[in-house]
Parts: sequence; structure tokens; C-alpha cells
Amino acid sequence: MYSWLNINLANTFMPVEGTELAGNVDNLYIFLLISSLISFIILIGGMTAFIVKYKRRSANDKTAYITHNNLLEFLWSFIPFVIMMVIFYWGKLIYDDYRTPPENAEEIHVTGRQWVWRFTYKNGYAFSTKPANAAMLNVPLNRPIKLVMTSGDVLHSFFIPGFRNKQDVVPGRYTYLWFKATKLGQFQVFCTEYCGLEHSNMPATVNVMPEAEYDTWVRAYVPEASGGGLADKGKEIFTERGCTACHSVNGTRIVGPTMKGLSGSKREFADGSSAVADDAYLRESILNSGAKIVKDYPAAMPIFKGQIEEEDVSALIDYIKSLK
Amino acid sequence: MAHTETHTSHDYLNHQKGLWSWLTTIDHKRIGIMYMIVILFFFLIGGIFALLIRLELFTAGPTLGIDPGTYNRLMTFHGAIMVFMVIVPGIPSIFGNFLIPIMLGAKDVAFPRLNLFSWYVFMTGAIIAFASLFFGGADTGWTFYTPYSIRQPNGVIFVVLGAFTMGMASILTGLNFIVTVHKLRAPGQTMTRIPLFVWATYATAIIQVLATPVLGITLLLLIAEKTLGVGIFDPALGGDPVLFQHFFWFYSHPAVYIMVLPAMGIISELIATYSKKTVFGYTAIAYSSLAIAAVSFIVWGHHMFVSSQSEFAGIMFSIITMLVGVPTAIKLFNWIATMYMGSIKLDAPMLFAIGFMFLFTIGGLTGVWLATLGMDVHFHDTYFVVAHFHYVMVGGTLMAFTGGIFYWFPKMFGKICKDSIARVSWVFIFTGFNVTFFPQFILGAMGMPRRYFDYLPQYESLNQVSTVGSWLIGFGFLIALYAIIDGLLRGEKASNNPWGGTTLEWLATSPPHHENFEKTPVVSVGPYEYR
Amino acid sequence: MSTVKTESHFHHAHHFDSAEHQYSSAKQGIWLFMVTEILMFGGLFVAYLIYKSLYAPVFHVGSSYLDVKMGTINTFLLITSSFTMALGIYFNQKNERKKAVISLALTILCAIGFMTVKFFEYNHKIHLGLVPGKYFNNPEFVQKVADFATNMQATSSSYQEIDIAALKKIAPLYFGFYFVMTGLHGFHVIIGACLIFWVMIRTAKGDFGSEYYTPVEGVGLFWHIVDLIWIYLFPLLYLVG
Amino acid sequence: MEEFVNYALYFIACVCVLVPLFGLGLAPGIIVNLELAAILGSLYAQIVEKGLIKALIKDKGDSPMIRPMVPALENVQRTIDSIEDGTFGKKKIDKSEEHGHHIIPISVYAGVLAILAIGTIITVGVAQLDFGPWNTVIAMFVATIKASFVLLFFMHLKYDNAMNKVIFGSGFFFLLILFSFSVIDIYTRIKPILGFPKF
Repeated sequence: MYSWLNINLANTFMPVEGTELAGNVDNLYIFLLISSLISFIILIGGMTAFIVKYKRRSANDKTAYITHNNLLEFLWSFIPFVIMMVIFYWGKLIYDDYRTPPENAEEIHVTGRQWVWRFTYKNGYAFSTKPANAAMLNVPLNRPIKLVMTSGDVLHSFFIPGFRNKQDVVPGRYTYLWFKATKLGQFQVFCTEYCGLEHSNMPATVNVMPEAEYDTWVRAYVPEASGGGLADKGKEIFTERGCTACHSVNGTRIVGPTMKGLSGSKREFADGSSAVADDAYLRESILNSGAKIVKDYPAAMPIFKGQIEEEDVSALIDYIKSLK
Repeated sequence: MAHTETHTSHDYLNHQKGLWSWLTTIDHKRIGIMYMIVILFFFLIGGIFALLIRLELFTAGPTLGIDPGTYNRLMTFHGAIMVFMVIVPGIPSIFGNFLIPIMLGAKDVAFPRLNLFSWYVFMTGAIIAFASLFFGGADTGWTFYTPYSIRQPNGVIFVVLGAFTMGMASILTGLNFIVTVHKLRAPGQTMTRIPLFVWATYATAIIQVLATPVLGITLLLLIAEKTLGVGIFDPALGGDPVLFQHFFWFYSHPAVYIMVLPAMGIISELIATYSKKTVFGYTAIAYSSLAIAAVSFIVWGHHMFVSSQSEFAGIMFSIITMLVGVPTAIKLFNWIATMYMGSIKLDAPMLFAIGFMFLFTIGGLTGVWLATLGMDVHFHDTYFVVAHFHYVMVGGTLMAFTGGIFYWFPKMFGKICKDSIARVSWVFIFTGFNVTFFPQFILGAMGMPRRYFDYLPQYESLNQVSTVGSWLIGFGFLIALYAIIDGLLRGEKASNNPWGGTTLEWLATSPPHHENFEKTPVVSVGPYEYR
Repeated sequence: MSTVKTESHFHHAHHFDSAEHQYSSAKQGIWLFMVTEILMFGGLFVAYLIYKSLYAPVFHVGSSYLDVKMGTINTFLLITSSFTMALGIYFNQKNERKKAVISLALTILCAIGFMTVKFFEYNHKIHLGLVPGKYFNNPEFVQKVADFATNMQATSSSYQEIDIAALKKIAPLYFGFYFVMTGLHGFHVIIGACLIFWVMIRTAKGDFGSEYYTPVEGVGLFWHIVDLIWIYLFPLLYLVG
Repeated sequence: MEEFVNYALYFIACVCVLVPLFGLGLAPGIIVNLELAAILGSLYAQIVEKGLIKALIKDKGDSPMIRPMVPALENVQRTIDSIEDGTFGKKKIDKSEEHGHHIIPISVYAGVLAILAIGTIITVGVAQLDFGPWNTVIAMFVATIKASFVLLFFMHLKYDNAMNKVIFGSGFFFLLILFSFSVIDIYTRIKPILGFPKF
């Protein structure tokens, strides 16, 4: 809990500063806060003073007839203008810092999907934030890191409050975000561009490690041929693609029907028809869920056609069939 | 000034009788009242959604037992209803329709039948949007960002189509006002003598006509995208989702000024009347409305600083956005200067005007923070933004709206609301508002993102404060509603000019004659001559 | 305003000073509406131009698939209809009711002709599977786009970065634009034809004359805007590749 | 006082546009254009205030170089005068109020139709030849000429009042804003990568 009652430091309720840039942002923040407070006091204080002083005494009070005053009007348009230009320039300087990563920055690839982040390191070490939620984006202390980001489906946004840094993750193009952590510890990551059902449940953690420790950690990874059967791969995809948000595997109802015992069972649909859940049905339901809506369930599932690779679909079907 | 007795037998309310005479009326005053009824109803629905959202956020994790999908639909409908059905049409369609012809000394708006037609278009749009609820609803947020909106079930199409249709109503209303102001001013009513409310609504109408068509084509393309898969905004087919944002904000940023400019107009009227003083810097306020309208078209990119828009475009939009601050500051200073050496009476409408000044100053100043490039990277899409635009939209527009209702109530219905009840409602709305939304600034600074169903435990205490505040606002608006109903049923008969206003509408009877004035007035002085 | 209107005794609405006042107000309103039309189509043009410059090969090959002959016929039909529409107003101004009705009828005929040609064009495209995104089904077109891009890469060094595999994926975009732009325009043609039919009937009934012909003028302005948009649409879609 | 405000506003304009852009080295193009505009503005002011055209007609009106231009120059001078005394465009409004129902002879309409037809033939013809990127420019140029004829004669804009002209012009102006600002972003940002990367 942040001690936001302490007004000595204006930025106390901002998260801990994890980078040098965050410190600069907080300085701008303090400047904005103080200058806004002064303007607020001038405006609202003045207004309150006038309300008190010029309260109506009787119904036929005489008032002054003042239509305008050029000097005054000039001053109160010019002075705010100058202040705002200063603020703009300050903000622009910080923005330049945000947008110019150092040449020697180490690249880490980030992919956003509904509703999981996947990190890929230079040496091929890759992992997702789900299902293993403990998987953290490990980064070294005092070394510039450049995240090269893209999205596999809809817009997301990678937001690290501790670094005061944020960048939308856009499908179809790469976006960049860089930082140089100056504080050890773990920093929260949020998704801040609305991306659907589990938008608020798409966290990640940046873990800042001492350089030596980071190097050992990254080198410990040895690329290996991925093992496991098709169903295992399907299980991974099932969690990664966020299917778990609506479909349980243990028989309980969430949003959509459960996957337990689905394969081979008889399905009744909203339009009154019914069918046996064979491979073809599963395929259709994954790719184009709207074709057959199961009775009593909402038509809420996104369409995956064109969004998912063919072998992934087979893996998913294998996995669903394994859930007896 | 007020000397003629009210002609109750000829006023617009009982000129003709029966529901049918209302539904087919081409009297701008009746159309204004019809807008008022439906918009207040939509406001009630949107408000209930807002209370549900706040209630759900009372604790971290699920509170009401609804799933995230339902929450997202609530959030979307709250936004869409409040933007497209309440705040955008609100002041122009209600007060603009009722007052602009009277303030100009005209008998009606330029195209009365078009005016009625736009009411029906508006209602059609609203019904289409609500029909979405029967087709799975929409959970895209009111911004309909692609590609998410393309991937969602077809309920989205209805909301989009509804917004498109209501946009058409907005265009027609704006067009009507522009021609009315150009062509139907009474003899002697020059452009420099029209009241500031008319100036503000005129500037708004210009934005409505020029910006809304782009929203129209954007939404049509979105529908084509969903039904045909055209691919203009769909990255899977080579489209560019950021271009959608450009098109969307080309309308939706000026729309912010559609929402707030008429409110500023109301404030100018209220402050002049209740200070009994000529508005300070009439020309400056009038032209600053136009300046805001003009500049508002070239600042939209400040909604997109982190959207992968180019750095150059970001810098350009940031500096232009700063320029909007100047005319806004001019307005605030001028209003306060109007109070100087005035004779200020704190009736309920004036309290709402003061509340507007207080809240809008906070909203405006935090707007400068958000226009600052470096700062916005942290604040973008957090609760800071939510707090900021509620300070401007609710604290600004709805405050002015409520104040305007109490101010013109005697003119509209010929009766007076109890000022004491209205003042009590102000106390609840004003305090409740600050309790609700001020903590959200802090939440945003702490990093809580917006549109979150669930949040980290450390944000809980402030969220609870905020939720409690929302109950206060809700209660305050209920009291205001009670004051209105009480005024309608039991209000005292109003004289023609109960507040001592000097604009033309106070020359008309209360409620006005069905042709506004029995004899077209001739204007020979400016609008605020208190000497 | 429910009184019977004769040519010389047009009663202006009660809130206007004179018929002239009402005429100029109505005209201003119509012009404002035309502005919204321009901006609405303008949004489409902006998107079109941006994508055209981003994915030049798709648009080049795409435009070669359109039938210039049909487009030219349609252009002539529309400019002729604009001319007859102008005549319709002219004859109303001159109180020559019969000629006015004939001109307006000719305008409607041109509109029907335009839509007929459009129908054949659409039919042909749909037959070939050249339809927007989701339903697109014409591998030959995709191959042509790829060939064209390869050719561009071979002849000019500035196109090296084109990713041909990706380009193949977005090839349907051209027909997305084609159908949305001409579709929206065609919708306006239909609306315009209906409006012209309405003023034609009213002209025949003798509602208009030299004193009052605002609806004809307004519908005429709308029709000319439809023509104006086609004047830009035609070269952009059919000719400039 | 009034003068002081005027100069102060001028100063604001300078500071507000030039200094930040210049200081940041953002857009030399914008600055060049603004300076050009300023030069043109001051040239205009000189012509108006010092009556350069009047002087030219008076002093050199007889020389063979200038004589053919005298009527045009006088026209310009008249327009300038009308702007200066605030009657610019007003005369036209009066005219259109009087002749609100301006009737254009059929021959003009027929002429416009012919021009439109010729324009169409030119566009189609030119498109068969290959001028590279100039094809677009020519096509758009011809289309604009055709469109202006439709606007001026078929839509009677030539005989309409100034307000309607401004209204219609504003449509194109705001379209230009939408176009230029979107394009500025598109061409200064990261290029799209076309298609999805594999997860």
C-alpha cells in the first residue's frame, strides 16, 4: 500500500521508480501538479473571493458596466500559452527518450495474444505467462533492453507502471519499447488496451536481476527438440489461446460448455437440431463457432478462422478428445 | 420588462392537445421537450449501468456475481448510451431546439419538419442500438477499436448502426441550427448581439456537420468489415487498425467539443444573469468558441500517443493540443472577470455554474497533463484518463445541463421548481462527484488500467471510496429529478422573467406563445445590458 | 403550407419573411448537406489513396480487371443525366412543365441505365469470384498480383522490400474497396433516382414553377454531387493503376 | 491600445508557430512555407497601403509591356479596394438576392456537357499511355476540371452567394485536414509487416 496521505512528495502514490526515465517523468509530474495547483488556486480562489465579496445584498444592486479590457485579456491568453509551450517542450524531451532506444540495447521479442504474453529471447528461449503464471520476463540490471512487440490477434498494450512506460501492441506490425532498469525487484505489467473477456487478467511481471545472475539464467537454457504428443501440444494451445476463460475441462460451466466428455456426445443446438460431436463438428466449432450454437449458451466465442494454424487445430481436437 | 400577463390559452403546451399532436408537431419547443423526455430516460439507463459498474468494482475480483463478459457489455453500453444518446445530443437538441429560435427572435428553426424528422431518426438509432441487447450485445467499448470489434459476435453491428443513425440525426440538427443562425435572426439581431449560448451552439453545429460524416463512413466501413470482410481495418487482410483510430478520432475528438461547447454557452448565460452583469469580453468568448471548434479538428492524434502512431505525428498533435488550452483559459478567466463587481445570487442554477467552473478547471488542467507527451505515456488508458474525461463530461456538461434545466424550467413549463430542493441535489451531486472521481486520478497515477473487471488488491480502498461516491451522485440526480417532477406538479406559476435575464427568451411569455412572440421583436442593444 | 400551390401564388412558411428568404435558406441547408456527403465519401477516398500507395501492385492488377468500356459508358450516362437534370431545373424556371417532366424522366432513365451497367459489372465480378475479402475466390488474380510484384522487383531496386507472400494474402483488398465505393455510390444513385421521381411527379402535378422550385433545385444539387463523386471514382478505380 | 494588442497577437502567432518548430528542428518545410506566406502577406500589404498598382497604371500604363495588362490590373485593384472597405463579396450577395433565380441559358449547359465529354475521352485516352506516376496526376487534374465545371454551372455555384461558396469550400478544406494528418502519420511511422508472425 502506498502512503498517499504523505503530501510532501507529490509522486508518492506513483509506483516505485524502476528506471532513470521514470524519475524524469516524475519530475515533470511534480511540475505539472504544482503549476496546476497554482492555476487552480488563482482561478477558483478568485472565483470564491468574488462570490463572497460581491454577494447580492438587495434585489436592485447596481453593478459595474465593464465590457472588456484588452491588456488583461492579452495577458491571460499569453501567459498560459507560454506555460503550455514549456510543458510541451519538457514532455517532448521525455518522449524522445522513450522513443530512442540505445544502439546496444538487447532485444527481447514479445507477442501478445488473447490473453497471454509470450517472451522470446535471442537464443530461442521462449515461454508464455500462461499456464505457468510464475514465468517472468527476466531482465538484467543497468543494461538497456528493447522489447520488440507484436500481436497475434487484437490490440494489446504493454504497460509497466514502475517504468512509466507503455506501448500498444498492434497486429500486423512491430512496435518498440525500451528501458534500462536501475532497481532490482519485480515490476507489474498490465495490458492497457481493451482486448476482451480476460483483459484485466493478462498480467506479467518484469523481474530485474543482477547482471551476472541474468547471464547465468539465460545461458542455462539449451534449445531442445520439443517433445510430447499432439494432445500435450493441444493442452498448451488450449491455455495459451485463452480457451480456459470460457471452457472448463472438469465439467463445470463457465461461459461456454465444458470440454469434459464432449467428444462423441450428442449436442443439442439453439435452433432445435442436434448432432454428434465428432472431429468435423469440433473443427467447425473451433473455426466458426457461430455455425452451431449449443442450446442455453450465448454466442460469445470469437471466430478463429484464419487466426489459427491448421496443425494447432488438430492438436486441439486431439486434446479435447483426450478429456473423457 | 416583464409586464404582459401570461397567455395560458395560447402557449405552445396547450396550443394543440393529445399525444398525436406532440408526435407530429413541428414546433421547435415541443421537439425540444420530446428530446428532453427521451434523453432523460436514456440518462437514467446509462446511470444505472454506471452504478452497476461501480458496484462491481467495489471489491477486487467478482463482486456482483457477473462474469467479465457481462461487465464488458455494461461498460460498453454505459459509454455508448452516455456519449451517443445523452451528452452529444443533450444540450444542443434540448436547449438548442427550445431556445435558439427564441433567443434569435425567430418563430421557428429554419427547417421545422426536418427537425421533427431528426427526432425520429435519433429514436430509430437509439432503438437499433438497444436491439443489440437481443443479439448478444456488444462488448467492444464505445470506441469499437478494430480488429477486436471485427472478431466479436454480430451484436456489435447493431450498436454501430445505431451510432451511425444517431450521427445522422446529429448532422441534421446541426445543419438546421447553422441555417437558423445565419438566416432567421430578428431585425437588429446582428451576429454580435446574439447571446453566447447561441454562439456556442453555432460553433457546435459546425463541428456536427463537418465531423460526423467521417464517423459515418468509418462505422459503415466497420459494418462492411464485419459482414463482407473487406479488410480495410483488418490487419489479417492487410488493413491498418491505426487508420481506424485516425478516422474514429477525427470525429470523436471534435465530438468532445460537441459535448462541452454548449455547456460553456449555458454557463455564460447563467453567470451573466446571476451576477447581474454584462459578460466580460463578449467577443473573446464568442470567438474562442469558434477557435476551439476549428482547432479541435487537428488535435485528434493525442488519443493515440502510444498507439504506434509515428513520433513526428505525436509531437505535432501534442503542440496543437496545447493551443486548445488557450481559448479554454480565456473563457474561464472571462467568466470569473464577469463576477467581479457583480451582484451574485447563489440560486441553484448559479451553484451548478460554480460547480461547473470548479470541476471543469480540474478537468481542463488534467487535460493539459494528458496532452503532454512524456506524461501521457504513463497515464494513457489508466483511470487517470477515466477521471479526466468524467470531470469534463459529467462535471462539465452534466453540471451545466442540470443548471440549465433549473434555469429555463420556468420558461419551458411556466412553473418554478423549489430552489431549496435543487440546491440540496447540487450538494449531493457535487460532493458525490468529487468523492467518485478524484480517487480515480490517484488510481490512475498508481497505474490501474481502465476497462478492468478485476484489479490488484492494492487499488481496493480507493475503488471503494469511488463506489460510495457514485451512490451520492445517483442520489443527487434522483433529488434533482424529484425537484423537476415536484415543479411540474406543484410548482408556483412563473412570471415572464423570474431571474432578471436580459436575453430575448425572457421577453416571451412563460411558457412561450406557440409562435414564440406575438409580435416579432426588434433588437437594438447587445444581449447582456445590465445598466 | 397545406394550401394548394399554384405557379404564381406560392405561400412561404410562416417563419420566413418572404419566399425569396425561404429559398435562400433552403439552399444553404442543401449546400451544408452536400458538404457532409463530400466528407463522407472523402473518408473513403483518403483510405483508398493511402492503401493504393502502400500496396501498389494489388491496385494496379485490380484496376486492370475492371472493364474500362463499361466504366466509360457509365460516365457518359451520368454526365448526360447531370445535363438533363440541369435542364429539368431550367424548364421549371421557364414554366415549361412538359419539357421539365421529360428532362427529369430522361435523368431517371440514365440512372436506370447506369444501374443496369453496374449490375452486369457486379454480376461478372461475382461470377469470377472477385468479391470482397471473406468470400474472395480467384487464385488467378492473386497469382497476377504476385507476378506483377516480382516484375517490379526485377525492374526497380526501390521495391526490394515487398513481401510477396504477404501481398498475396491482401490481394482481395482491391475488390473490397471497389465494392464498398461503387456500392455506396450506387446506393446514392438509387436514392437520387427516387428523389427525381418524386419531383417529377410533383412537377407533373403542377406544384412547381418559376416562383417555387426549391425541391427540384435541391434534388438537382444532390444528383450533381453523385455525378461529381463518380467523376473522381471513375479514373481512380478504372484507369489509374 | 488596439494597436498594441494587434502587434502582441502577431507576436503570439510568431512565437506559437515558428519558435517551437524552429527550435526543435522539426519541419523546415513548414517554416519555409510560413515565411513565404509572410512575404506574400507583406507584399499584399504594400500593394494595398502604398497603392503600387495604381502607381504602376498611372506611370507606366502607356508602355507597350504594361498596356495589355491594364484592364486586369484595374480589376485587381478594384477587388483590393472592395476587400479594404469591407464590401468584398457583398455586391455579389445583393446580385444573387435580386437575381436569386438566375437562369443560365441552355447553350451554356450544352457547352459544359461537351467539356465533360471531352474530359472523359481525354482521361480514358491518357490512361492507355504510360506516363508512370504522372498518370494519376493527369487523371486527377482532368477530374478536378470536370468537377469544377459541374460545380460552377450545373450546380450554379458561380452565381450563388459567398456563404454557400464558403460552406462548400470548407468541406474540401476539412477533407484535406483528414487526409494530410493521416498521411503524415502513415509515412513517418514504422512500416507494416504485412501478415502475422508465427506465435
